[in-house]
Amino acid sequence: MATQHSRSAARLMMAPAVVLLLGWMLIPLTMTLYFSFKKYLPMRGGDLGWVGFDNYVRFVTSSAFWPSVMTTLIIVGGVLAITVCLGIVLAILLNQPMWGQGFVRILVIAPFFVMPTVSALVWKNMFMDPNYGLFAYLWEFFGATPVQWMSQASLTSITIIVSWQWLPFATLILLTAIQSLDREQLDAAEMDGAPASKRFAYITLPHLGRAITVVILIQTIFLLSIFAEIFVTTGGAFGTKTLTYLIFQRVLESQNIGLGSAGGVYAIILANIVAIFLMRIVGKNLDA
Amino acid sequence: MGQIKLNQVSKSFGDVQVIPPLDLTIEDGEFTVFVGPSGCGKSTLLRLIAGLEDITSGHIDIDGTDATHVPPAKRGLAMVFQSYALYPHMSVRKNIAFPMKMAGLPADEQNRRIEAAAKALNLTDYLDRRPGQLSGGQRQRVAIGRAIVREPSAFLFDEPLSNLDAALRVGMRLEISELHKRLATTMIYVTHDQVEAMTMADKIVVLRAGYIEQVGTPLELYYKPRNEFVAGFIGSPKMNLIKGAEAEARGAPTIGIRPEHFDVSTTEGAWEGTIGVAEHLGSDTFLHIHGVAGCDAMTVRVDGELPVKHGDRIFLTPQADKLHRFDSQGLRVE
Amino acid sequence: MGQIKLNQVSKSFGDVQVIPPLDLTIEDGEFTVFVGPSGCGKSTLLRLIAGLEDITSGHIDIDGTDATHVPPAKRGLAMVFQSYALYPHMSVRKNIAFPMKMAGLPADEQNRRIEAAAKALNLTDYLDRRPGQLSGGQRQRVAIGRAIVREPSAFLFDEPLSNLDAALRVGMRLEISELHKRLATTMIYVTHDQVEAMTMADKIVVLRAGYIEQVGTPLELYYKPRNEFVAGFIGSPKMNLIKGAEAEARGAPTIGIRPEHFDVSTTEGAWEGTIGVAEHLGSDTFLHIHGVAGCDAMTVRVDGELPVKHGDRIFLTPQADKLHRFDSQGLRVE
Amino acid sequence: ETITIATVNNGDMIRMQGYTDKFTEETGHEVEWVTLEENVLRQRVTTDISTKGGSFDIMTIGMYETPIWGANGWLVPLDDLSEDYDADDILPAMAGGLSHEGTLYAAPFYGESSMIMYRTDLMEKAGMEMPKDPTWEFIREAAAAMTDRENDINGICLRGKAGWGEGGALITAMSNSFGARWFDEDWNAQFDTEAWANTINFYKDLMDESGPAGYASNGFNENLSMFQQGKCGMWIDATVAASFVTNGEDSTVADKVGFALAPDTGLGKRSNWLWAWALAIPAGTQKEDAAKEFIEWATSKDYIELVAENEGWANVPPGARKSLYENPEYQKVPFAQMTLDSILSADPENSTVDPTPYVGVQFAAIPEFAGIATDVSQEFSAAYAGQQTVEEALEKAQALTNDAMEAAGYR
Amino acid sequence: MARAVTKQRKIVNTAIAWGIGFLIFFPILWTILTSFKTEAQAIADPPIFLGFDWTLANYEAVLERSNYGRFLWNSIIIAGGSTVLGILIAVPAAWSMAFVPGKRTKDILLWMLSTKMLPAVGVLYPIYLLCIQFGVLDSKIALVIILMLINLPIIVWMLYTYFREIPGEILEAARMDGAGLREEVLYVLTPMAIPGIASTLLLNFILAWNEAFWTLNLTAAKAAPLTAFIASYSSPEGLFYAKLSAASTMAIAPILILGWFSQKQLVSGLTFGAVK
Ligand SMILES: Nc1ncnc2c1ncn2[C@@H]1O[C@H](COP(=O)(O)OP(=O)(O)OP(=O)(O)O)[C@@H](O)[C@H]1O
Ligand SMILES: Nc1ncnc2c1ncn2[C@@H]1O[C@H](COP(=O)(O)OP(=O)(O)OP(=O)(O)O)[C@@H](O)[C@H]1O
Ligand SMILES: [Mg+2]
Ligand SMILES: [Mg+2]
Repeated sequence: MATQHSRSAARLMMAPAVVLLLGWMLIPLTMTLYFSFKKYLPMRGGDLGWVGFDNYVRFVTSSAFWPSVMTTLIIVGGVLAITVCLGIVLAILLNQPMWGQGFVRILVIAPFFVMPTVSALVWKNMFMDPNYGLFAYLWEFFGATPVQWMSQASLTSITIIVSWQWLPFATLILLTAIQSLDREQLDAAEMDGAPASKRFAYITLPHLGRAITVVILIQTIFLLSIFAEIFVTTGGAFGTKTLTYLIFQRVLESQNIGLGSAGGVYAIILANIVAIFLMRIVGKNLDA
Repeated sequence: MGQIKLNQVSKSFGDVQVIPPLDLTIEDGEFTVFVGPSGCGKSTLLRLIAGLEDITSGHIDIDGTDATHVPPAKRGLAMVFQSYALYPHMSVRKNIAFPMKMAGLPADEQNRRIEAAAKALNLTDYLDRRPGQLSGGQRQRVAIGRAIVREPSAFLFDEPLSNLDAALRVGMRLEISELHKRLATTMIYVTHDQVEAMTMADKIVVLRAGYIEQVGTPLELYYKPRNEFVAGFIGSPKMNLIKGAEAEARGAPTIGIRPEHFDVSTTEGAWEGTIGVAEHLGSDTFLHIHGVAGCDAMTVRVDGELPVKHGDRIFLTPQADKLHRFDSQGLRVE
Repeated sequence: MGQIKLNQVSKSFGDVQVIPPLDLTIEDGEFTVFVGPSGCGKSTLLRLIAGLEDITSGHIDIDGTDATHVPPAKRGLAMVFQSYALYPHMSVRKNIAFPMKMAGLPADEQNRRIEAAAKALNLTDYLDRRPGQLSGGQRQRVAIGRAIVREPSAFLFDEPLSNLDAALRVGMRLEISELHKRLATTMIYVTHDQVEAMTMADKIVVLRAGYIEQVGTPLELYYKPRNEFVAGFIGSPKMNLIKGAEAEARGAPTIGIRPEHFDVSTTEGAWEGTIGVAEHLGSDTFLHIHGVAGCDAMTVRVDGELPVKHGDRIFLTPQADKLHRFDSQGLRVE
Repeated sequence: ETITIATVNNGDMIRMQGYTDKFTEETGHEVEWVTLEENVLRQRVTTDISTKGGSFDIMTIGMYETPIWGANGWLVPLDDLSEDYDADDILPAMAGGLSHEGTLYAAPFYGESSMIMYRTDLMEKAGMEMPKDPTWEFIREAAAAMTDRENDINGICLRGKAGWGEGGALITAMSNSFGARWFDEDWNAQFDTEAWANTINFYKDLMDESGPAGYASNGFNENLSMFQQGKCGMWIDATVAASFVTNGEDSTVADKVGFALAPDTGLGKRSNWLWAWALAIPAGTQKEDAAKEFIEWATSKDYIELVAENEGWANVPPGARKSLYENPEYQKVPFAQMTLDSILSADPENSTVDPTPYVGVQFAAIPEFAGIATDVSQEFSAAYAGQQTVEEALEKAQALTNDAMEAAGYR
Repeated sequence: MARAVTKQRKIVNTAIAWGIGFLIFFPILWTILTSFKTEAQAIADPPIFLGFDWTLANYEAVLERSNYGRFLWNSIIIAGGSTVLGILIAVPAAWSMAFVPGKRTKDILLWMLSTKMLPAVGVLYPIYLLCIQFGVLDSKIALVIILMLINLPIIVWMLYTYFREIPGEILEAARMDGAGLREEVLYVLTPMAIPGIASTLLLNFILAWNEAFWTLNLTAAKAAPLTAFIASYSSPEGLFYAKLSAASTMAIAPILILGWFSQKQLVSGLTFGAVK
């Protein structure tokens, strides 16, 4: 499959995608880099000259920086943990013989179609509101004091909301993976004397390894940049300020483009550290 | 120890009865082969014995005790699957150790058995590889190794060689035969390849659509097939079946004659035909002959080289004592 | 028309030379089989001829004109792939029509050829099915049909039968042979199954690691293998190779004797051994014999049934005129 | 011509959209509405105007943005409005807050201050009487007295939600009455002062005693709903809320609401803010004339009458025009006078006890304020929710404010 | 399917699965239910599940207030356009990667994916300026292009994983049969990859439909899709749960219905090469 002819054709056919993405990456990135070395305050006249690394220093030394990195990692990690674990459980459940499997799948897949803004609004107002939310009624019904989700369990709340949105994705990929497990392997393990729990631990789970890495990779890419959920629910208060959100505040609320751009560069670096780390794993998995 | 007895065992999937009630006894130490066309229920029968499927009615005795409701792992049987069903993420060593680990055997005993199995199966150098890094034949041996270490009272094989290429298949066939000779354990072996059945079996069970057509030693089936189905199924190339006048002349509505039971001449004989394709293997010559009355395409096998070619005329004389006669129901007539 | 000539053709993948420079001429109308163990470069060679890979050096002439840089579609060759490579989303008719559509043939001509090919290949009833709804053998026939309608100057087959089961393989082998007889078009056929090579070829090219070991007719290779490799590769079961005193006594460091060239006796003979596994096929008996000096495992084939079994002592006498002699480099000595 | 208007999604604006056809009928100009939630709107219009994006012909902005943008020359001056329009009729407090150096840059659609809304029945039950101008001490006592946890009644509901326009506005206005200020004359942050500590501590104590659960994330909307459902004894918030709580359709307590001026501590400043949602025209728009026509129409006396005619006087956009409060019909509205009094008592130029370098009551009209105040109010909210102590919150607020001011080059 | 599953077991499975499915779906169901309540019933204590006065008033209010049809149409154009454009660009690229892999292929693929990590807020300003420069602010074309670029890596990756499952021999067969590159892609590859392409289309349509940052920030009146529609309901004066629910329902209904109808394709294709 590799004649000279087809190789040059391949290069040609790849060109549009590569050039476009290169442009999409380089042009804004260059502009962001450019701004990041400037004192750029649109509210006060715009470009106020070069400032070297001032913005970078200011951004990391700000008291909000490290907490925001932590918050980002906690949310990403939390959502990944929840979606992968529950995803596995759900995938196994859905793989059991039952009536109306298709219908259940329709129910389970639904959150994936909901706009992040809408789901954040719905959860925040109709479920997690300490006065009118359904959870408050539920807690009161059982005689407990309603949890003030958005203020006292803010990170948990956001993690729950985001997990709800991404659970279908994880479940579906894991379900497809489970269904691809060679039936004979399970039979063999059963013959070998492994009870159901051990069949899961020794056969099913390792089989899912690849799917789990892919779920983690794709979700991480999306989770690193969650924004709407925070914007709508807490507006960054109560320790829910992620790096993305911090940049948003610098750029749009403080109108400090230089500082925000420096933050953007940090975010890109963080994202790429995570990405390289993940892609190592997936990259390896891709050929395997 | 490893006598297996099926009493009126039947199996239905939903409304479809795949195995009608059936009796079968497999003696201890016997090498039994289930053979039959695809979809006839061989695998199902094997899985019923293994306990991987529930039987719909009847009961299964293993070594004289009722095992119908015993879970697979407790039946003392080991199974080798068509796809090998190796655990892809475990090394060969771990694969082989798995059943022992599940049984909670002490580590040194595990190692002892692994080493022994690896030695017997020529796997010692590959113990630390993953199945993905092995060739087909090696994988097959790992699967057998995994079965051996459990020291089961019987082995079940489901078409274990069908994923291997011709040369390897011959080699592995021998290895399994030798294993049987050495272990003298009951083995049940499923295949649809009649050569495997003939060469390996002590006893062949020919199945068709869930029914047992004939049970017997390979040579019994070769010499005395109970019906046309068995006659056609056992022996390669297939037995030639001749109907019509030539058959009537020999005392039956249908007569059968195996390709190797002809006297061939370029000058004279009972029947005359034209050579379609002549296959010269050196050791044998296979002739595919058209134009013989009562049989569209007659296959003839001649030992050694016969210098004939496409389009030549040829004369055949069936060896009278090797003729098989079948009645109009296809049943053997003596 | 369909003479193909390779002049000093070589192929490297990166730094690895898979095919060292090689000359080969395939005559018009010839049925040439490339045979050799897995990975020896058979497919690569075929793909070089097809134009699916660029050759690293040398040039290829087709019908006397240099085709080295001609794209695959323009070489006038048709190829049948191991996986059939049918277009799953097209009906059989569309599959067969595809090359003609690409060539821009008028619709009625297309239909004429499709009907003809379908009739020749027994596909008429399946023209509107999708490949997914066909059996393996039928798919194979569609692939051949797709090749035929192009009326190519040569057909290339890459292990076309390896995905079929034993019985079907025999049938399709015959069909392809008959096709060749009928069309008399050049065919190049890749296989690693020596039976296919022997039965189908006009000329066999035996490859090892990209080198041509021997070119000749099947019987030439059977009777006069040029070296031990060819001797071992051609013929089934494999030729027995004997080294040591017994060989020296017969005038060479190594002697070869095919399984079918023994006189076997239970009482007396040149060599004595113990039967390991005895395979009783009815038509033949294969004996795997241990303990013969100079050869660990000797395979012997006896016509018909020989009532011996595992553990019996047996005596063998090689037929002197059927002996092959090899020097210490493994080359044939006359 | 078709003009594009970015606007906030509150009730009065939505109502105005309903009358768009009337405008089109009168002038022949079509109107495209971009209605956004307040935070999104602010982000959207700010980006657009600072990059000269030109997506909008009219923007709905507040008292905070107008002077800053006007100073930058980003807005079209509204100094040539027609005679009929009667620009002098605009309440001086409003006109002042929407001008830069005496030039009006945005026309107020409605204006508001804040005041106390309280439940007369609960006040009576508690045996107390609300003065016209209570002190915070009184409020605290009254709140404690009205609180009835059994029946889900909280003595007082106040904003605690993070965001400079939410809880930030309340606490800043409140701090004014406690003698606090954001910056001293040299732009040094003042969160290390006792006045701020008093403010926050008082707020937190008050709310912990008598406020609703989860007040740290309550904003205007949440409090409004609770008050309407009778869950609040008192509520200090925007004067426009008065029309909602007295509207029998949505409010269960419509006939039991009294009003009073926002409290003080006797230092001379009350804790009421001043705000207006106003319409402004970004400089550079191609449709300046049509835009002006619209603004004149929407903020005119006629529009007020149009609404009054169709929806009743209680629902007209309040707080923008003097003439409205002189209208005898409007004077019948129960909260009219109190609203006017509240507006009149707020002075953006001079909002704090100690002098400041900035203008604005509940904000400082400098570009950096929004960003800083959002961060600061988040720290406060975290303290309300008990995630950190008041001292910690103030310390952080102090640090981050000075930090940002330094970054912006004030210090 | 190992042993025949007992009826009880199946009943238990079904009950648990339906229960969990219901729980997961509940927030959406609750939103839909609430959209038919009056505002007072929406926040009633205790909550009312079904026994309320069903009303369409909220929908009427929402429809009266904003031009839903236009938002919907914009959403369809933007999501559809960006997806289709993305596929058109991605198919050739994925073809190259899957069938003419080079040493760099994997790196290029992962690099493409890494462009997705660019934090949108960090580059809002540059992009906004660019849009002004090209005069495409508040135009569908800008969003089509930007969303296409955002999703392109995912599209390429998905297609790549499907294409890799297509045996190269079939394309070679086409080549032998005289098909040029164009015919090969058009007549053989694309039809064979239809399920994969459909699934890619769907997934990216959903992602584009739900994208809320760029669609909100780069539009005003003309090009605003449903994400902007919902942004005008998120917190008006007062807690209008019922109206919010109605608006939410209207914003998600089209994609939800589309998703349900096509979930088979979506699910069967959603593997990202995670399953072999
Ligand atoms: N789980 C199942 N549900 C329904 N029908 C089944 C099931 N398993 C097998 N069958 C049917 O039972 C019959 C026998 O199947 P079985 O697998 O035993 O055949 P086989 O003889 O092993 O064939 P092969 O040689 O192809 O492996 C077939 O008709 C098959 O379709
Ligand atoms: N695209 C490729 N890149 C690198 N090496 C290759 C490539 N294709 C084939 N090879 C190598 O070239 C050698 C010959 O391969 P080829 O496929 O021709 O063998 P073959 O004789 O057809 O084997 P088989 O019988 O298994 O099909 C092998 O060692 C193989 O690994
Ligand atoms: Mg089977
Ligand atoms: Mg090959």
